[in-house]
Amino acid sequence: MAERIPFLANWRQNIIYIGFVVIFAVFAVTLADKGFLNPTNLLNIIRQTAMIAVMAVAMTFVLASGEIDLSIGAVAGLTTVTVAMAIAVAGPLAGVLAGIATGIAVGCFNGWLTTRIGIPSFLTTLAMMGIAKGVAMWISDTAAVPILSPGYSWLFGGGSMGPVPVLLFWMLVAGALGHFVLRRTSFGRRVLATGGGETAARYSGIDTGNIKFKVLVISSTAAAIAGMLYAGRLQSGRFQLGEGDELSVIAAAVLGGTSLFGGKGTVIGTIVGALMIGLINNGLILMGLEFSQQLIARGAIIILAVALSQKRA
Amino acid sequence: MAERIPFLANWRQNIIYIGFVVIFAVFAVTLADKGFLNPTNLLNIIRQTAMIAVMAVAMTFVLASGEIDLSIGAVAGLTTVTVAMAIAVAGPLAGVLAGIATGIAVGCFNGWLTTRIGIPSFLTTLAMMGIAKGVAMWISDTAAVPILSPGYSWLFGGGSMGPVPVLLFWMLVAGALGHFVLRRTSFGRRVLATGGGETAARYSGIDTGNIKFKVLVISSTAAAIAGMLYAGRLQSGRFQLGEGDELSVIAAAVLGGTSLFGGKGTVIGTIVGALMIGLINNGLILMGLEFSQQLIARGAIIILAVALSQKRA
Amino acid sequence: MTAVVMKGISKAFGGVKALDNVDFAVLPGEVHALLGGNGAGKSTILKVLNGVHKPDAGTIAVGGVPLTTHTPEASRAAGIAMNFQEMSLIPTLTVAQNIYLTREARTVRGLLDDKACEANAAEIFAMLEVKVDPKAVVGDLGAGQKQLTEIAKAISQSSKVLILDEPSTALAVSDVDRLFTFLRKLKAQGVAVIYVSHRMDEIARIADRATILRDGKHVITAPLADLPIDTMIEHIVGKRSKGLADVHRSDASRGEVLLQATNLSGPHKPDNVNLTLHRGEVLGLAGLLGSGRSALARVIAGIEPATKGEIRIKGQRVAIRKPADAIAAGVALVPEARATQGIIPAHSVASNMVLSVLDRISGKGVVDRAKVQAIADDMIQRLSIKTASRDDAVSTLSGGNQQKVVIGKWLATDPDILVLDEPTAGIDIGSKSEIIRLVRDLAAQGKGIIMISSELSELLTACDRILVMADGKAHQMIDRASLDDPTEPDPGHRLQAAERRLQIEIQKALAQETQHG
Amino acid sequence: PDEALAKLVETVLSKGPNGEDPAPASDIVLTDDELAQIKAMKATAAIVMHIGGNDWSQAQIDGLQAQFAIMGIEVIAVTDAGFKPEKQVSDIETIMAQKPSIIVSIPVDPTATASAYKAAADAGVKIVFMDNVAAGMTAGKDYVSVVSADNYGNGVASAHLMAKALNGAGNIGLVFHAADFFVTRQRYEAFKATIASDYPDIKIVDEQGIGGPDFPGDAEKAAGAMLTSHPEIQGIWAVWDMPAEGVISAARNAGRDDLIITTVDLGENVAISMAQNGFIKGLGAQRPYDAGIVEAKLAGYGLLGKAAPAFVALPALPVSHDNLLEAWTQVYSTEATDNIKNSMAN
Ligand SMILES: Nc1ncnc2c1ncn2[C@@H]1O[C@H](COP(=O)(O)OP(=O)(O)OP(=O)(O)O)[C@@H](O)[C@H]1O
Ligand SMILES: Nc1ncnc2c1ncn2[C@@H]1O[C@H](COP(=O)(O)OP(=O)(O)OP(=O)(O)O)[C@@H](O)[C@H]1O
Ligand SMILES: [Mg+2]
Ligand SMILES: [Mg+2]
Repeated sequence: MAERIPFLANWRQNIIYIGFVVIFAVFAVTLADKGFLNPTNLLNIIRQTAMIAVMAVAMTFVLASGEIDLSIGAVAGLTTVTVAMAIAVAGPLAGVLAGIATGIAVGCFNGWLTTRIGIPSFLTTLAMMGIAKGVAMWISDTAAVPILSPGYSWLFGGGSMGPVPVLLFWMLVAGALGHFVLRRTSFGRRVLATGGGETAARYSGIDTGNIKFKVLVISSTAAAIAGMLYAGRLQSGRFQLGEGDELSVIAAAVLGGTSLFGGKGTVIGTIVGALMIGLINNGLILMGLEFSQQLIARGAIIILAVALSQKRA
Repeated sequence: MAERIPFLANWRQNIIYIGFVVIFAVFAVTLADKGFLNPTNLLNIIRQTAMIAVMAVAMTFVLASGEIDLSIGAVAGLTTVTVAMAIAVAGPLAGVLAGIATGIAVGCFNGWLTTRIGIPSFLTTLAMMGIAKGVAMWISDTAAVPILSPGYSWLFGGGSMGPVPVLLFWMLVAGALGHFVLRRTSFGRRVLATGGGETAARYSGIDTGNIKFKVLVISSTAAAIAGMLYAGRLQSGRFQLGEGDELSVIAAAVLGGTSLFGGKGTVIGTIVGALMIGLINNGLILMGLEFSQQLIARGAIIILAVALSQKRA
Repeated sequence: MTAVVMKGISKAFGGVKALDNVDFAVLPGEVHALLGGNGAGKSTILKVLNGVHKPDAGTIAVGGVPLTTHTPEASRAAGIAMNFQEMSLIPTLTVAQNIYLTREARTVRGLLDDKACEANAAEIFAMLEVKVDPKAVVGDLGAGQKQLTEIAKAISQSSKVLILDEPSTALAVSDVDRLFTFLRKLKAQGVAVIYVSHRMDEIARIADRATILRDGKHVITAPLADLPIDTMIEHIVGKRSKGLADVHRSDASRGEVLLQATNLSGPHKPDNVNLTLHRGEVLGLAGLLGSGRSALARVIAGIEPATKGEIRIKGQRVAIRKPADAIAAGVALVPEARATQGIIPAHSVASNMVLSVLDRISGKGVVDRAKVQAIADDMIQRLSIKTASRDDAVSTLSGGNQQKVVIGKWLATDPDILVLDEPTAGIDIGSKSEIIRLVRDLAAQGKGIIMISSELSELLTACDRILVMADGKAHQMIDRASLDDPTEPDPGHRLQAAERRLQIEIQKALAQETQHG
Repeated sequence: PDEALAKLVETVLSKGPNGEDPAPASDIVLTDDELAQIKAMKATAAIVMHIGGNDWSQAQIDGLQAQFAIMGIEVIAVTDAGFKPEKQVSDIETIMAQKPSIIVSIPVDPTATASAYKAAADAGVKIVFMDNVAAGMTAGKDYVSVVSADNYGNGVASAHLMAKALNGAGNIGLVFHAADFFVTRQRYEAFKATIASDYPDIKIVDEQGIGGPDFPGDAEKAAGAMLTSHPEIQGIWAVWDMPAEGVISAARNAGRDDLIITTVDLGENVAISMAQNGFIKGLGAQRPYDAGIVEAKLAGYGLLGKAAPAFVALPALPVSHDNLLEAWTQVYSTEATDNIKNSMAN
């Protein structure tokens, strides 16, 4: 009983989960004959959500610390290209290293500009979005770079163990790790404190600049991993991959209850938010709606789901 | 003397203006032989910036009040379609009314969801972005709707008085009005107070919900006006017009010194920010850079310009 | 061996010289009072000691070891713990998480252990005999509970030097007593305590020595025995005064009923409160933390609209659903939490000052800048606010001066009914008398004033009647005069006696409440 | 140029993905018998587009739906990848949950999307491609056929039309698509190659890529800059009609009423400009509606197991003021809109 009170007391916060279940149930009933409940289809939703989810976990940290990262989509795209080119030249291992290095390098640059030079992260990462995309286009000459390593493709997004796609594991690992770090480590607590009240956090002895730097590096690295997954899944690198993902990623986090103003965030909520977006996309396509109708329905469903989770005046 | 101290004391804030002048000077020298200083070219910059500037003036209010509006690009697109369709059916005046009505209707919906239902404006306007785009695609059947009223096209974006494009007037009017309202009216002060400290503003008797509502309506209406200008300039309505403008618009405001966290904003800075983006775009194209190189250079220039305007630790 | 030696400390913010070559030394096992008027530089020197600010000049040694890096971490490593005047809590975290921020309890695997932190926090609160829920989110707490959390955060660190910068502005006397008991224990263990307060009675009770600053300069350091209270005030204010006892109370002439509340209840508190406020009188609300005084004020001011009961103003029934309604009806509230409810820190003094009177100073929606300047300058002068210019951000003012801005903002509305919730929190002894005098003057001009204060001497000085509250309910309306012993000739002693009597009434009310509850 | 243009209408210049010669659309026919057989199958089809929201996509979809209706095939989904390869892969995966018999699709990126198409083919779905084929797939085995709108030919057409309007000599600029996308790249290459080989007196003095998503806006900026730095430019080629609208706006701003613009794709706005004898002097039109019909028929071939040519192409259609109205009917199978007709009249 005592254990249940928090859930009941916060039921309006938790309704994002209820909202997810309701949408799922509605689709399950109305789209039963279109194969919605088909395991392959459900796994498809996972596949299509995994990259967004991985980036959104990191975004939860960024937003919780009071910053934002708009460059992730472009960084994912750039990473697909660097990975594909490195694999072509020096094999899969080099590809993985190149991918991670891309993420860390961009993250350090973002972090340095934001915390040392003092450019608001919105501008830093917006500028970086253009730079990363430009570099990706330039080095690949805007063409797709094929990846011919089956091992790489299997591990990064393409493979499955029996019916279960490898992407599910990536998503689960990112979610579990993120949740654990945010809730149970002192780093996570410092991230929340930095975003909740930067001055107070500094007074309490937290090096808030350092925290923000790290968070931006984490975000870029997660974007690079998402890029590696894109590359593995599509067996190629191309600058457009991941383009525009930043909005879906931020939306997933905000849907899950993370505040854009910092200090609040939950990784589980974020994952559910990402899955909700994937679920809606999937269901609307199965419904056979036109693209324009899909756009309208998606907006309406998001508003409805969130409206239910808000306190009335 | 006493008058000059504020400028000197805030010189780092004012360096966005200096940055603008420096970039302009660099282009003027290096691109002299490519016609950069050619009056037509300078007026082209104005033409290409006007819509962004109009929306960015309103965005300054939105950000200053602590909210955000991501739907403006899509609303501009939707407006081009409603205007074009109304003109086709009932003439230019009906078109103008339809355009304004579109903006006000969307704004009221955004405002209602944000202030009464309590959905964060990020989500409200993100959802609205999809809905507006979907509606625009749907009613136009994704096709362009031609506008064959020369009068409308002249007034809204296409015309010029002698060499001076009508768009310049639109931009100047929006800027002057915005500056005046934000700095000199009680409404402007209430907007800043709402974003600067919502609780304190509420305790002071400011109906912060009402302020945010109004600000979101203003923003959508400005987006509708920008849409009308797009429609007039391209003599047609098309759902893609304005797509993605929200990022440029927010960037213009942030470049000009408006804070994403509310409570701070200057319309003049915003206009200069918008012009700076237009200036950079124009100069880079004249330079004959490839598209990918333009992206990189644009990012780098923005970072440089802002870095110079920041206090070092 | 000295615990802290600061030599030749200077610190300037832009053109403002907050500290000018100040020496400051504290011994182990003493409670050292740091005194001075608003903006004297107390918080600044303590922030320098704590590593938040870097001194422009001067040296610091803690326990004989020079402190060369100026960061909060370095200071903490040297054994310094500090309670900040501007609440340094993170509103989105819980009480326990705030108390142990960066020092969280760990499980055997090295993970955060919130349960253990909560248990430890509960222990600290139990020791202070106060009720604060360690699991509550700080943003939801009232000012008093926040202050207790802040104190708990400072004392939970076993430190050699404990700095308390105005820890008691929102605390009741009984809470302060228990804090003092604890401080004496620490003192016995050899901890050096630096204590800042504008409440002179507290200083007299706890401090061993005192250092007084004025305008950023060191004035005197002496044992308390050598500093009688009027000398102390003279050093602080720069002129002779007896403090509150100096304020002359003439009898109020009560006029018509301005405000009448019938069976008024709010969302949490108050609970079925009845009261009447007349023109020309000051009505005090007395009670302990959580007694519902602030809640009652919020209901009257429309922040939390009443759930039951009615409010009549000048006999007219009014529906106060939002703050604007209250302002329109002539009610103004000076709120208790200045940082969040009172000011917009990043905005200028002038902008803050006119926030509630925008309509009055604008014609057709355009703000008259001359009027803005006139109001700001008038208030700066009237309340002697120490600021370089009216265009400076409020966040750059000292705590007490920020509070004066809040008061100024509400004076500018020129209300009929003024509700003051801890109006003098953080205001120095000189200005405090001024403000009480101002309150009396306003009443004499025919306004009705409700005043909440945890400092009983202040209530007794300002008020004509005092309503004692406990747990949201109104208990007893006491006539101020009935608390006075007419046979006592010395005004200082008379005030002290009245304070004790009021204290007893408050305790009685609480006892009754716990019996019922 | 006139002869060259006349010849274009007959011949297809594009080659198949493996260099196959194109089969004409008229070769693709279904007998009544076959039609009945297909109807009996109660087959389903999905249309997987690269990007929606233009006349070309809409006409393709209209053609497909019209023909599928005749064949008694239900269209269960139409998706729009918004030019994003990963979205297209997701779309294909999602659609596969409904087990369609047929997918008609244009790949955003032949490399990146290949595995998704292969998975669909392996699941037994009959695939008909538009314009381009996913990498590593074999006609007849992995997919039925590919129907091309002869983008190369349209590029050639727009080059000849440009030359005609310039009387064979002058300076021009190009606004191209700055991405490695098969369709737009073909046009660009064709245009350049034709100018280089056939018209030595026409010089390309400037070219500028655009990236979108605001293609009209980007094109306007690019063209505006071109006209500034190269005032001697007499003509500008735009890679499709949407950028061409931006170029029109730039020409208007620069007061260059004499500017010649040619492009590819017959959208309504450019048609109006052509009708008014405005900036657009000609364009190469694809026949998306017809292509849709052929694709649907080829899907029928797939269902029946009937041998289909690996590569079917519809010839380019050069359009100018003179043949605008007939061309519109050929392209869209409807009469030109009133807007166009009224503009013609004036
Ligand atoms: N961050 C800052 N920027 C500019 N000026 C500042 C800043 N902090 C403090 N000051 C100035 O330094 C002076 C001393 O302030 P301080 O806060 O130390 O006063 P104090 O003695 O603690 O006063 P109070 O009793 O009101 O809390 C004041 O004039 C104040 O305006
Ligand atoms: N939104 C809320 N939800 C739950 N509890 C609340 C809420 N707002 C206030 N409270 C509780 O009500 C009390 C308000 O405290 P506060 O000190 O502000 O007012 P008070 O009860 O009037 O006490 P005081 O007499 O000391 O002013 C606190 O105990 C707080 O926890
Ligand atoms: Mg202080
Ligand atoms: Mg209180």
